[in-house]
Amino acid sequence: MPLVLNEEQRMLRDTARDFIQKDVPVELMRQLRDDGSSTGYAASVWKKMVEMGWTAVAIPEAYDGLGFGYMGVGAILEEAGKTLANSPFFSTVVLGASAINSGGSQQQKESLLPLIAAGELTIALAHEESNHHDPANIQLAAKVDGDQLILNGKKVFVAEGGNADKLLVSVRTSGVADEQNGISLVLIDRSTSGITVTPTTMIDSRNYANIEFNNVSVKQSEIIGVVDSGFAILDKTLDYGRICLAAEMLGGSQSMLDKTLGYLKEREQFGQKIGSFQALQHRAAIMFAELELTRSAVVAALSAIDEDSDDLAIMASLAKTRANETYRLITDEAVQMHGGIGLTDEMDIGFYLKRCRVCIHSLGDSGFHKDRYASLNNF
Amino acid sequence: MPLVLNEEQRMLRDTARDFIQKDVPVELMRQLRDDGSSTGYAASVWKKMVEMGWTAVAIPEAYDGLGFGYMGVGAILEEAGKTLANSPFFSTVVLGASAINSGGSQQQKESLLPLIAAGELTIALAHEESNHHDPANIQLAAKVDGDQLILNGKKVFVAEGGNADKLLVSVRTSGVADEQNGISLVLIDRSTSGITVTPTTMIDSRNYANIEFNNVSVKQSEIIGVVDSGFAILDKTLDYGRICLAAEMLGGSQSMLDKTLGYLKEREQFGQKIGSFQALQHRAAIMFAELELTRSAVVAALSAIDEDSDDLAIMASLAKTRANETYRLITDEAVQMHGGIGLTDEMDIGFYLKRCRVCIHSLGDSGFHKDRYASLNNF
Amino acid sequence: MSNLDTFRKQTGDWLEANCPARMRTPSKRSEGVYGGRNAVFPNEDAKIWMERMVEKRWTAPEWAPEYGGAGLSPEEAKILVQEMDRLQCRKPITGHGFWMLGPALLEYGTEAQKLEHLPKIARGEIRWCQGYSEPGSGSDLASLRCKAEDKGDHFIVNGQKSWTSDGDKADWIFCLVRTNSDGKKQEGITFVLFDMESPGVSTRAVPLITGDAHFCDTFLDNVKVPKENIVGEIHKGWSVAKALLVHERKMMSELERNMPKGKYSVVEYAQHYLALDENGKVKDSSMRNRITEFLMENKTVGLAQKRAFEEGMAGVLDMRVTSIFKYVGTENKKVKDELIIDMMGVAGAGWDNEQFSDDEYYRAYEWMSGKALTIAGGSSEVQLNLVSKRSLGLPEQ
Amino acid sequence: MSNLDTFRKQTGDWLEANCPARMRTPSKRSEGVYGGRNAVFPNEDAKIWMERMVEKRWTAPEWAPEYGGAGLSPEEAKILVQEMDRLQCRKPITGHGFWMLGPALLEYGTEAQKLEHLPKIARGEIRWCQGYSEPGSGSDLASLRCKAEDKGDHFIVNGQKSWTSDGDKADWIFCLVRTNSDGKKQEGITFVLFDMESPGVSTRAVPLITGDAHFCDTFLDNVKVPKENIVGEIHKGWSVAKALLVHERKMMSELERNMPKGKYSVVEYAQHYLALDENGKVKDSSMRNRITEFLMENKTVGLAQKRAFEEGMAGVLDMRVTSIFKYVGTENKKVKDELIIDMMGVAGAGWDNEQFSDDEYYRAYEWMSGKALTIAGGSSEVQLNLVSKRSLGLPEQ
Repeated sequence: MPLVLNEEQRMLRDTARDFIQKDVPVELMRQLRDDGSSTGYAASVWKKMVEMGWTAVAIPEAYDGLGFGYMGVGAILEEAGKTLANSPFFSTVVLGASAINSGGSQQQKESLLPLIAAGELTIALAHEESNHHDPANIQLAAKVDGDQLILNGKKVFVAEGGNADKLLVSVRTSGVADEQNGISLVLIDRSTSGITVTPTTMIDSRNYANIEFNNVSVKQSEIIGVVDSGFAILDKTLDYGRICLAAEMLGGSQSMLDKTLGYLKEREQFGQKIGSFQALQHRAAIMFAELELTRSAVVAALSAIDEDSDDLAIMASLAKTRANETYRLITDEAVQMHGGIGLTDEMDIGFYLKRCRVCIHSLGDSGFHKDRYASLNNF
Repeated sequence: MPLVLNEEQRMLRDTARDFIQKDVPVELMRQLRDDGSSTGYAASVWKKMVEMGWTAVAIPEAYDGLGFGYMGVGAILEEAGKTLANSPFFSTVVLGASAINSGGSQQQKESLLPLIAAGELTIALAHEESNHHDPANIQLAAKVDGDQLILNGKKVFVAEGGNADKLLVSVRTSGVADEQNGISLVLIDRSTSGITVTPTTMIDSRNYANIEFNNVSVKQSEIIGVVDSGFAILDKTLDYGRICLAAEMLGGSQSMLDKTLGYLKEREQFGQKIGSFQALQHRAAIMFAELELTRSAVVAALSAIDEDSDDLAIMASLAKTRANETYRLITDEAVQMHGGIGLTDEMDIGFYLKRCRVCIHSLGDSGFHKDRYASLNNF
Repeated sequence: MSNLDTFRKQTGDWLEANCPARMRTPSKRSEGVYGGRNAVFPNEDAKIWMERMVEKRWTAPEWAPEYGGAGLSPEEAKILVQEMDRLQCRKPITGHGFWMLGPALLEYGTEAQKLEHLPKIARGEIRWCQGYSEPGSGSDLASLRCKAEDKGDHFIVNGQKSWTSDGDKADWIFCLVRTNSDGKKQEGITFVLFDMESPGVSTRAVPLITGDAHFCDTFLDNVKVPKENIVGEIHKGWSVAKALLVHERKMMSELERNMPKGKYSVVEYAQHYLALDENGKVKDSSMRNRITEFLMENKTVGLAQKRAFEEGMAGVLDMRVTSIFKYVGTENKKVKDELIIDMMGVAGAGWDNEQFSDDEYYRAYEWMSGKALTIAGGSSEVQLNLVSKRSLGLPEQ
Repeated sequence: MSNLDTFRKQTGDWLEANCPARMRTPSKRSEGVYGGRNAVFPNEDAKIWMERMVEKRWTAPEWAPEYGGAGLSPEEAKILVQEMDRLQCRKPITGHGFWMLGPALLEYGTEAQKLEHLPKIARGEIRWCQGYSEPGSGSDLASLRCKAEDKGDHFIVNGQKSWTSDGDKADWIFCLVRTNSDGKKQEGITFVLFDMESPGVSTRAVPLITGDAHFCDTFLDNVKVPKENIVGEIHKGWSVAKALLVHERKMMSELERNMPKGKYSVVEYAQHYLALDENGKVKDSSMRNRITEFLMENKTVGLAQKRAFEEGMAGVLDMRVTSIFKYVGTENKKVKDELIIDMMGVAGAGWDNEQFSDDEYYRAYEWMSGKALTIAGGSSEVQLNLVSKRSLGLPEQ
């Protein structure tokens, strides 16, 4: 399990850093918010990301991808996290393409993955049905009707749910809520009749939606994987998402630590730089330690994806828990150490504070992942 | 629920402080340890405590007591905690006399409480049967045989088990382990045939014992309370114990904080008093805050005993949890801030560190009490 | 029946008879009453309630009658609070005049100042704001530079104040200005009062991360302040400022009681938002642990305040204990806010009054605004410095 | 098969053939092997095992052959460690010579010093101790006062050293002495070596809270030290001392791997000592949460060390990362020790080899002795100072 980037991945990271710092600064996020952007990202930025080949990074070469693996995806997302750069990259590449690549038929892979690689198809995962991440808690009913499935029910907190071309929906084809058996994954055009998308505003100003399915008809051939046995693919896809989201959170944490260290070196009170006060020095050192530890967990988890490790679930829960708590710690400390000015909207800190909390609740909070980690370790 | 001592209780506390600081310093504890004392306390000290009337403090005036209540008992134990002063006071007065007073018959109270008040009877509570405090986990079997009970089984971690005149034993008269119904309390002479007492050395160098009961015969008239229905008295007695032990732990915490503050003001490194380093200052301030918060919880809990409050159980779990964590924090910080010298046997800090951990496991650790607090609050 | 028992009975009866039913429901965020020249009331009942309490002189119950109060003893005042809590009566009016300037004037003001200003506060006629912080002077408040030039019978003040809460709505300001730049920075500060309508005063609202803009930057451009508006002595305003900060800290440490309540208690939030097992226990081990630790801390902080009050009444209070309250009270409130939004999950990170409930929206708001509690009124770091140096006697570096 | 794979295979085969069965069981506390003139072995197998490894030159595998080592590359040395871990082989010998003085001599020693001292360490002939701290110089090590008077070709040393581990059993000491009292305190320190049998050296064992007395106060009374025993330059021993501290910190941050293991893994302790529900989950919510948090932290610390190693090999290591290891490694070990005795309940607070098991007794001992980890070798406070100032560039006060 390599814990360093290879040459290709390093180049990818450096390019991503240059592009994002220059073309997708945090000011863009502010502007999108102030303009009340309905997508939460700039189409021109997404276009350039596609041109740079990011949509192809994790897709196998056989399907027109670059095959750089998830260490590369993580490197991009970490850079994106630094400026809160938003795009359909995460939902389309990490959740959508991964699910298709893990569970799709040969025909689905051949028809869909090249489209994603080319930036011609975006996907959103419509999965949650309650306020708390709960993978097997699926009630959205899918009844067989000839070669069709008829969907009734609703999904909440669908990231990119108002933007994506297609929705990857977890549905219940048999059994009852909380059973892993009986869950299937199905890919549907967002514009299909019977689908009602209601945008929801979250504190991070990105695009989320609640989605209702009212007698929505979809061909059985659009099922990804085997009917009733979608949970394994789903959980693997979620693990990919948890790990890559942790990489984004790592970037945000890094950015807030850097900003705070800068302020500690510059701001004076009591006739001294506040960074010379030992109590703040120790807290800064602890933040740095937490960040480097979390970085190690995230890198190892990304590597676990690329190595197809048996420890994927454990590593995902580790990385997400650490990212949750580190991002929380560092955004809280950033506010506290900046003092009142950190709470004004003109500083960027509030954006990270808010993004952090949305990330925490995306794909499992620390309580969820600690419980899962304990159960996976048999205690 | 008064949270201040009244005049009588303040006088009692001041007398206790003077006596303990002068006649029962921590050096006495060291000497008892080095001498390999089998009792863990000095008989002469205990004699003086009796002479000062401490054994009578919490016993009602009707039974030759002083009726000062548990605020008074707590004040004595807090002072004792400051120098790790040990005696049969806690086990006899807080556990033994309380149980008799709460659950005993008129005849039992009349015959036993005056003896305790006069210092002529000591009692140990033989209750635990495993490594973790677990009130209803009683397997020690008591079978009816005419007007006798026949006891078989064993008890562990009996404080003062090798010293006390009588043992107050929780036994199972019906039902199975973990059921609250079917538990009875019975008072037995320690010298009764069939009782084997094996001393156990704990890190705090006090007197504990594992005790085996092998066909031990005791009259049914020695049952405290009603047969099979002893749990309520037991749990109330345990709550009294938890709260009063918390008072002792508060004293130990206070002593370690004071010692550490003294060292911070005296020790120099890097050309300055180490107490001038802000990181240590903030940690010292936090210790002080924790201690004062815990003091408030302990005083309120002692008051809850005296007021016979419905909140007794909640207050006991609150006080014991806080005392556990505050004593742990302050002993750990005392070691860390003293540096290497704090780990030498010639300093007293190790004694408090060790006593703290034994206290933590006596009558419920924080996990036990947090769980209980949550359950009592219905979540 | 003791006098206090009688007082309690009469107080309860009066409140039941006089507090409108709508004023006995939890107050929403936008429904605070602050009085002033341009007083705004959320509804007619709020106005009636304030007026009745003003007439009863219970808006500032402990102040002497000549200052607009009812001259209640501390025990009586506490009973009034308890009865208002019991009957869920809203505060009829609140603001900086009541819990900051008022107590400072009582201690440091001249008789004329007290007679002039206190009754107007008690009656809700004048709303006050605070001019303390400046852009370069936050935690290090004493380094403030807002300059007051001595012109004989008045000062001419120039400079900028920040964090003037509701500076654009207040009528008067109590303000720290520098009257001497030589010597120790604490020794050239003067505490003055002036009307916000004075020529040369302007304000700019500063948007916060909550979306609110109730703090202002206040610009002072040749503002004339008569010397009779000095509180305490010239150059010695730092003592007044510190005394006032003590009141602010006390208020902040008791915020939990004074703030509008959420829809549920913490336990009810847990029961409503979290998965429970068949015995009604919260399934998520770490969340159950967090809730328990918060509840224990919260209960203990309340007991500590109660103990300090009782010890104070009994004359045995060690004042060092009170030095921790601002720190522990505000940190505890932050823990609570974070805990609640975490229990709410996605709903706690929503910012949408349509897709989420009023209460969910309110809790997200409360979480954000609560981040200020450990910064304003002397940050947690400043509090820990004070505890360690003043209460514990640890040496200066 | 790559060269490294071949090496792994051969190493495993050799270890299986040569490591006595008893040396493939977990080492108990009293069973460490330290060599020296008066070497003590817990049993005959331990002696055989050390001798075989000495002959194989794998006691100091990375040292060059002329210094008693086998000249293994870092990758090979790591494979050796991994294979020894896999086969549960005990360390054949350990001590201050191996992980402190050895590396320092390799960096700062003269060729003659290396040839003189390293082979004796590698062969277990000479056991070393450390003379750093003094009663007034703990965290502030550079303030040391142990005085070395220049007598031409030798020094005469007078003073006292504290925390000399096994000073009463060691053969030689590496020692910091003050050769100049003028100027900056760091600039007059010299790093010297001398024989503990030199006239004027005496030791007094200091009992600790564990009951052990393996640290000594060492008294130096006119001890003669030849100048050829200076390591590095005169007055410039502080550089050597710091380099050596880095090795000590590295060792301490990896203690978890090098220490004798308890009877169980943390999860096994939980399963053995705690009440479980019908699904095998630990019932106590807060304890389950604590165990999880420890395991996550422990796993992450291991991953961070692994990452640093790999980044080092790839030439992309940011050295600032390594500055956190002593702090996080030792704090993590303390959390583990406390967690385990808490899981054991009463048995974790026992001090009785009869009523409690060997392992229970050992864990209580380990908990006590572990309190030293965050003090010795640069306390956690010193580590945080270093991280904040050197790695993060925060300003001096």
